[in-house]
Amino acid sequence: MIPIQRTIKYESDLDHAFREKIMSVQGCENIWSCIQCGQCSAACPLSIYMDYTPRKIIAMTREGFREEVLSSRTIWLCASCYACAAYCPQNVNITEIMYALKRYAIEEKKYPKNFPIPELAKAFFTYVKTHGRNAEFWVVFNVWRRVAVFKLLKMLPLGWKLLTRRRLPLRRDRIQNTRQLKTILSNLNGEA
Amino acid sequence: MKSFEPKIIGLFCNWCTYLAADLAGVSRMQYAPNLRIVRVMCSGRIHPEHVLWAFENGADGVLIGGCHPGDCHYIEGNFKNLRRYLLLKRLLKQFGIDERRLRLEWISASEADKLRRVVDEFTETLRELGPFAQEAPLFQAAESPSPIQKSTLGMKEED
Amino acid sequence: MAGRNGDLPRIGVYVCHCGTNIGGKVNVPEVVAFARTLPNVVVAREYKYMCSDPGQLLIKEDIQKLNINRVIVASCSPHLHEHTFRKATLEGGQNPYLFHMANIREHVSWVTDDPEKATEKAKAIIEAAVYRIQFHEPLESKQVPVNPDVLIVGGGIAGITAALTLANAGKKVYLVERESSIGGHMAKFDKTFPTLDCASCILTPKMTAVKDHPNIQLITYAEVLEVDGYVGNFTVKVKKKPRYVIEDRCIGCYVCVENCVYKTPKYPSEFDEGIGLRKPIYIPFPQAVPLVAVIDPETCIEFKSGRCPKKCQQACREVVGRDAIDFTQKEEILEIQVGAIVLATGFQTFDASRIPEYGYGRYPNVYTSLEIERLVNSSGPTGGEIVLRDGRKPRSVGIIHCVGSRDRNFNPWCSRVCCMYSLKLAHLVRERTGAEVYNFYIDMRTPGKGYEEFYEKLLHEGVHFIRGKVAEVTDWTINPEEAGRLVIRVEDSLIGVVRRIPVDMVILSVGLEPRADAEELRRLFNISCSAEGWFLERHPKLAPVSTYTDGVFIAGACQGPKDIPDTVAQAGAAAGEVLSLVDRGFIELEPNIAVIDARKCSGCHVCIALCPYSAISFNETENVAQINEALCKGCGVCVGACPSRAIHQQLFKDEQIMAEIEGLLMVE
Amino acid sequence: MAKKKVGFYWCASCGGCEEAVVDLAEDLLAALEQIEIVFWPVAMDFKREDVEKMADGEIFATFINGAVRLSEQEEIVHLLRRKSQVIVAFGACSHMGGIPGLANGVQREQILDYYYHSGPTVETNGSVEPDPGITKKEHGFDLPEFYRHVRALDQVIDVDYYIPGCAPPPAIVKGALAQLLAEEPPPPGTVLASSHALCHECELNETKPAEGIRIKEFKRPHQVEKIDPNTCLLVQGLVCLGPVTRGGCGALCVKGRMPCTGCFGPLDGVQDFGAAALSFVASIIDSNDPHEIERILDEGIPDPLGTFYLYSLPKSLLFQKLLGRNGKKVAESRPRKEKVEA
Amino acid sequence: MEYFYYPGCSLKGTGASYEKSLLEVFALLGIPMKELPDWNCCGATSYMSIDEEVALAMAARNLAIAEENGRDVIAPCSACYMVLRKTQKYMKEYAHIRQSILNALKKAGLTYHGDRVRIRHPLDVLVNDVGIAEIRKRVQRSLNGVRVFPYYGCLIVRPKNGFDHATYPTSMDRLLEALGCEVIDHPLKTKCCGGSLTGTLEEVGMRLVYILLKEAKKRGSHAIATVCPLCQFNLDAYQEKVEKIYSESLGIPVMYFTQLLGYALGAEDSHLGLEQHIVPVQEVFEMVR
Repeated sequence: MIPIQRTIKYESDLDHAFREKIMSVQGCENIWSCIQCGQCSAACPLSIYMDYTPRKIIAMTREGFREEVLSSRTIWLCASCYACAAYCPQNVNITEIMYALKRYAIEEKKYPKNFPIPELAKAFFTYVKTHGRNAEFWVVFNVWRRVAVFKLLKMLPLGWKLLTRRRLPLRRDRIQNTRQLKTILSNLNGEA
Repeated sequence: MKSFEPKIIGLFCNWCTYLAADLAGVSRMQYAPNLRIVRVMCSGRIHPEHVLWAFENGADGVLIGGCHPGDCHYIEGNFKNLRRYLLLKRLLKQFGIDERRLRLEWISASEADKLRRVVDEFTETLRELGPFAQEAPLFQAAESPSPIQKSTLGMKEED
Repeated sequence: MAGRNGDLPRIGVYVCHCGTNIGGKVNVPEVVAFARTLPNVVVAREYKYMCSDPGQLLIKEDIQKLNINRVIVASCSPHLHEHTFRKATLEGGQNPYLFHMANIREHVSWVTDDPEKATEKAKAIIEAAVYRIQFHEPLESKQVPVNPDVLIVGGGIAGITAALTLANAGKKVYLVERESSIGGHMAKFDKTFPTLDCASCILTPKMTAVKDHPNIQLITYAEVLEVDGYVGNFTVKVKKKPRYVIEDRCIGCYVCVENCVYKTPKYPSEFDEGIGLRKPIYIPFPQAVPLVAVIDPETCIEFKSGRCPKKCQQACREVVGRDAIDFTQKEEILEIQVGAIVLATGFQTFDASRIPEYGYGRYPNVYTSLEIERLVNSSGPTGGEIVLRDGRKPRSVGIIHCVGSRDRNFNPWCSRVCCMYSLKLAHLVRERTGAEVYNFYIDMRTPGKGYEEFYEKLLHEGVHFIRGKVAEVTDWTINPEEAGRLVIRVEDSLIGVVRRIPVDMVILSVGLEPRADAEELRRLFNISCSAEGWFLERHPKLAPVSTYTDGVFIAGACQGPKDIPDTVAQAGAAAGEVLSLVDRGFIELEPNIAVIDARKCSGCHVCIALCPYSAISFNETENVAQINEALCKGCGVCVGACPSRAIHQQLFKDEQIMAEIEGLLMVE
Repeated sequence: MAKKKVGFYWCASCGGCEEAVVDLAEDLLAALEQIEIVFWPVAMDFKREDVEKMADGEIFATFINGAVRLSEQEEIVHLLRRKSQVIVAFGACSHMGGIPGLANGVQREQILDYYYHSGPTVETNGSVEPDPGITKKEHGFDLPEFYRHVRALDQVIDVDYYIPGCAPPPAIVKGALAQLLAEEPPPPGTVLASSHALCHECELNETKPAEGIRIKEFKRPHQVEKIDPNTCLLVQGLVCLGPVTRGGCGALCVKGRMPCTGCFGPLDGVQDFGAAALSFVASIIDSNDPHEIERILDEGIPDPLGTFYLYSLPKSLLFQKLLGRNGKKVAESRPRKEKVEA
Repeated sequence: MEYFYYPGCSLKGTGASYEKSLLEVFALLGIPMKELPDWNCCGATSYMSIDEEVALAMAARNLAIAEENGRDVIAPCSACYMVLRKTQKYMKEYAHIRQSILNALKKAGLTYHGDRVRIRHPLDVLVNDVGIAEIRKRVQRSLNGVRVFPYYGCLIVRPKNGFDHATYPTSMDRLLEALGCEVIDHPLKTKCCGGSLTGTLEEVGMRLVYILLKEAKKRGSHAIATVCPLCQFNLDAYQEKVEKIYSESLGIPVMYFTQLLGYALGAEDSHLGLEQHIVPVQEVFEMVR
């Protein structure tokens, strides 16, 4: 049997404060200017994989479809190439809006589980915060160790090639003045 | 205490900046209410005395608005104003007055947005500078005329 | 203190609510109560609409019953209603210049958030007016005669319409056109929306009428160089470029063109938007007015090398017997005197190569809409046949709307005609080729008589309408269906899916924008442009064809994007304004001129070089400077420089300005 | 007819104005037939007590030169005001503040410091500074207060007439005396000199070009190799303030081929001499390029304050609120706050 | 003009040959450049998804260090380049960010004024400061006949108003032409290479890589020129995998523009890191040797 679903949206289902929240983020101010022309979606190299096109994400954000937006795959598929922002005729910085939505999704633990993209972001974040620099090997290692260990095996041949071409240093590079970096990061407003 | 609200006298040319102010109104742009506008036909009409008079009567800043170079309704009245303005600025500096209190802007009839920006910016600058009356040490009133001397004269104080 | 006429000032202050425009923000009763406390104020009143008849009557009655001799109206900008209230003051029996206007709408209620601050500011402005008006004195305005001749700049449909209207009313009209023929953009179109009238069928008779009209002097291939003077009496210098063909002798017979050493046309034709070719000597199009050949010195061999056999000249002389070709022709400067000017300089289309993603200039089968207009035109280079550059007929055609319009990266405005002309082109393409036609639009905008009906007609013709702004036109193809064609990538935003649509021809519906030289022209005629660069009208609703420069009017798309019906209507309006100006025969000048008090003048010469109109001269016998009232335009530059305070400007005396400043600063 | 009693007094001045009285030479003797000098500290031995003993208004006219900066000067001019029917401000210093008035361009503390401590010729042990707090009764005197500002005479007391000039030339003084003693003296507030600017009487005025004056470069006298004696100095680029300065001196300086510096002050109706001077000078600069204008000013007018307010700094509009202004002119420009009956 | 070189993490790892060739090219052109002392990660794009302020603060530390020494910074990695510029812009435009970060920097003994150093991409410096004409003069070995597919990737021209057009840049085209290359015009110049998706969502990432490689092949390219370590890595390291997935042989060398430039300027192969590529690149130069 074909499952039938009601898709009507009631005002009480929506979070009209959501758009204000997003608009208050730096870079996301222009949400109101969107004329829903869809050029962002057409310019996006990844929109064809998204559950909602970027244009729809803007419309939904504006109308308070908070749950749908934060749990969508769209925001995680965004590769941050800024094509949408470059094309947008209304100077809506869609990429920054995607970033803001990603942050909220993480904050509210709405992102898809075992989805490697947010995991990569988090692994990267943790590593760099302590070392000051990224070590590509270790970050990737940490992601897949958590998401799907078997993937690591599949990566071995490429890893070996890179290693032999001196393109995959295994050392855990770090900056000298980590204390300074730590002081900076612990004194930001957002940090405790 | 009420925070300091600077008073700005705008000496605006009839054909450009005054119209920009009209346009700002028509476009419902909101800007600092500190500006008070005097209309002159051309910025070239403005005499340094008008500026000094404004300061002397309590203005904290004077904004002269004229047409862009090359756009003057009277060919080059705005340049004549520019010459006086540049020399007057030097004079104010010698008086110990912050030269930012006198500002010349070319604002065309269509540049309502520029007018708004300039007025808001200027108001902000003047807020930082504080009241004109308190600024230059040269103009600080002290004991003069001194009350002691008057009493030794045995005279009634005159107003 | 006593005014000059010896009477004590008795001031009436009238504060306007302007509906809620002022009253909604400014506490009018409080302001009125305040005004009553000001020196010499005899009466202060408020009224809903001061500019209405009952509002004006208040003033007149107070003048008569209360002996009011100074009138202040606190309402809108003097640019709007100063005239109205001066007239009321006059009708009440006082000199109209004993009036002053306090602008508490544009400068207060409309721009101030906080009602309290708005009220304070309004008080200050009224106090300033009260201080100022004590120094007002009765003045006489002067009348100067108006030259009834008219200059029209631009020979498109706007200029043509205005010229014919004025000429039919018996006015002498000079029509200056930059190109070698009048007709403008409209002459290039095949059909006009929504009626699908043939453009040349309705335009050509008008062009001919211009040529034949005894009151119109047509000056083509010419540009305005200099404009001097003022409303009623302009002196205009016009540069007539050499066309190397003597206009009076040429009969437009094409013999010279046929005999040119170039056997076939080689250079892109400007009129055909480069779709067709022309020779170095050419007539832009068969219906050109004047129908006169022109030589392009950039491409003519004679001008490039000086070694052309000059067969054109020979043919003209020997075959036609006109000897109209003159390689030595020089540019000519004409000087004309007119009383009014109409600017109808039109628009230019957006340069599509500014959007590289659309491939214009890179892919040969991407066209601008104007190119397609020539392509579909039966008198165009293909005789109206719609073919690609390689001669193939397109099987599918994409029309992209809003190219360069509604885009803050280029022009933020809606160009207003593109939806309709895109529909027209869609219709013509579909009709003539049977191709699949895709319209890519952001929003369909078809307001206008019969326009929505036209849209509906197109829906029935099986044309695709895809709502989405195209991101790119590309030759990056991914399947056999696309191979060798152009692919349009767009989100079909009504469905929410990204589509790739292969087409053979892309039409870019380029928007309208101010001409590149609009800024130059604006300066020449001393008018203003809006922030976008369109000529600025005096009032968007009430004075759409006037400018802030008296005597200079605007018509057509130089003021903003417009279709043909609106352009023609505006041209008629401009002609009407001109008639009302020149038929009155005189204009009244503001008495804000500078006056020298000979008793105080020391003859120091400082003012003389400052006057931009050479209105000041030195009287050797009296040893004083003197002002020629007729030449003085009232800028006040000399007043600001006079070291002896011997010059004052009426209506803007130092006492008045300084009292106003003082008054503005009285309210805390 | 009884001789009219006349007094002379000097405040902050150089003494040149006293000299100007003596410069009347034999005319002074003629005048003495009509007047009797009852007070003239610089020339004759009168004491303050002598004046105090007089009845109010006993003196017909007192001529006061010099600006007011010391409490002592203020005391005496108030006293003289009471004792005199007419007060005449004599010379540029009492008229407008004069050269001493330039001191208002510097803070009082700086002046004291320079004179008593840091000046290059001062040898100091660090403690010498006049202190009005010290009263040396045993010597029978006390020190006057050194006010923060220099004031023109009419910023201290009401003044009836002004005799301009630094110093007033004999002809002006003579003419002024005659006018004062005439049956119908001029209206109070009159400046007893020409009502036209200097150019009006200047012999070089006719050398100005008919098309007006345009200046590309201002020069100071020492920068000009040779001043052309037959061409208007302003036209030659010298900052001659003749156009803005009241005439009456016969263009003496210009005759000596030095530009007018404005000692006769502004014409009637001009509120601020410096502003008016600045405005006309700036207006005739022949350039529309801000950088070029700046350069012209840099090179030609390095000290606008000193140039335009050489004699009138205390009377500048900017000092008016602080120091007071000529009462007559204030009344003229301010509308009266009177209620009229509706 | 002396510059600071901000390598970013990639040029010390997968982008090693970019670093080598870049340093070589600048040395050959005599442009002094030294590594920014104790630089740290720019904050990178993934960071923005977790905590933007932290990301900006990290970038700001680099800016502050550069400013201390008053030199402009050359950031060859497009992501670093974009993030550093974004940080400058945000610090200028948003008071709350500026205050927070300045305060944090201050606590760590650093200051930042904002307008003293500029962030430059080496392509910008080479094309606009050194100039195409100058480079043309310096060419020792022309790359005549080498058909190059210029690929800019996304971030070097994003967001708008950088040194080249945001969707259809041409700087590298002009530079490569000056070296004698035959430059292929194509519409994919700024199409995303997949970025980090190649490592996370393989099927999507590989498709994006394939699109670029396929188009380069279709247009007869001998090589792809890149300006970003991530683009180079994706197109080079995953080429074999893409060939497998789409059963199509590609074999297109993917080089840094600095390698082509270095070769033309006469650098030794070993100074350009040519051997570090997975798809061999030597044959490109064999064509012109």
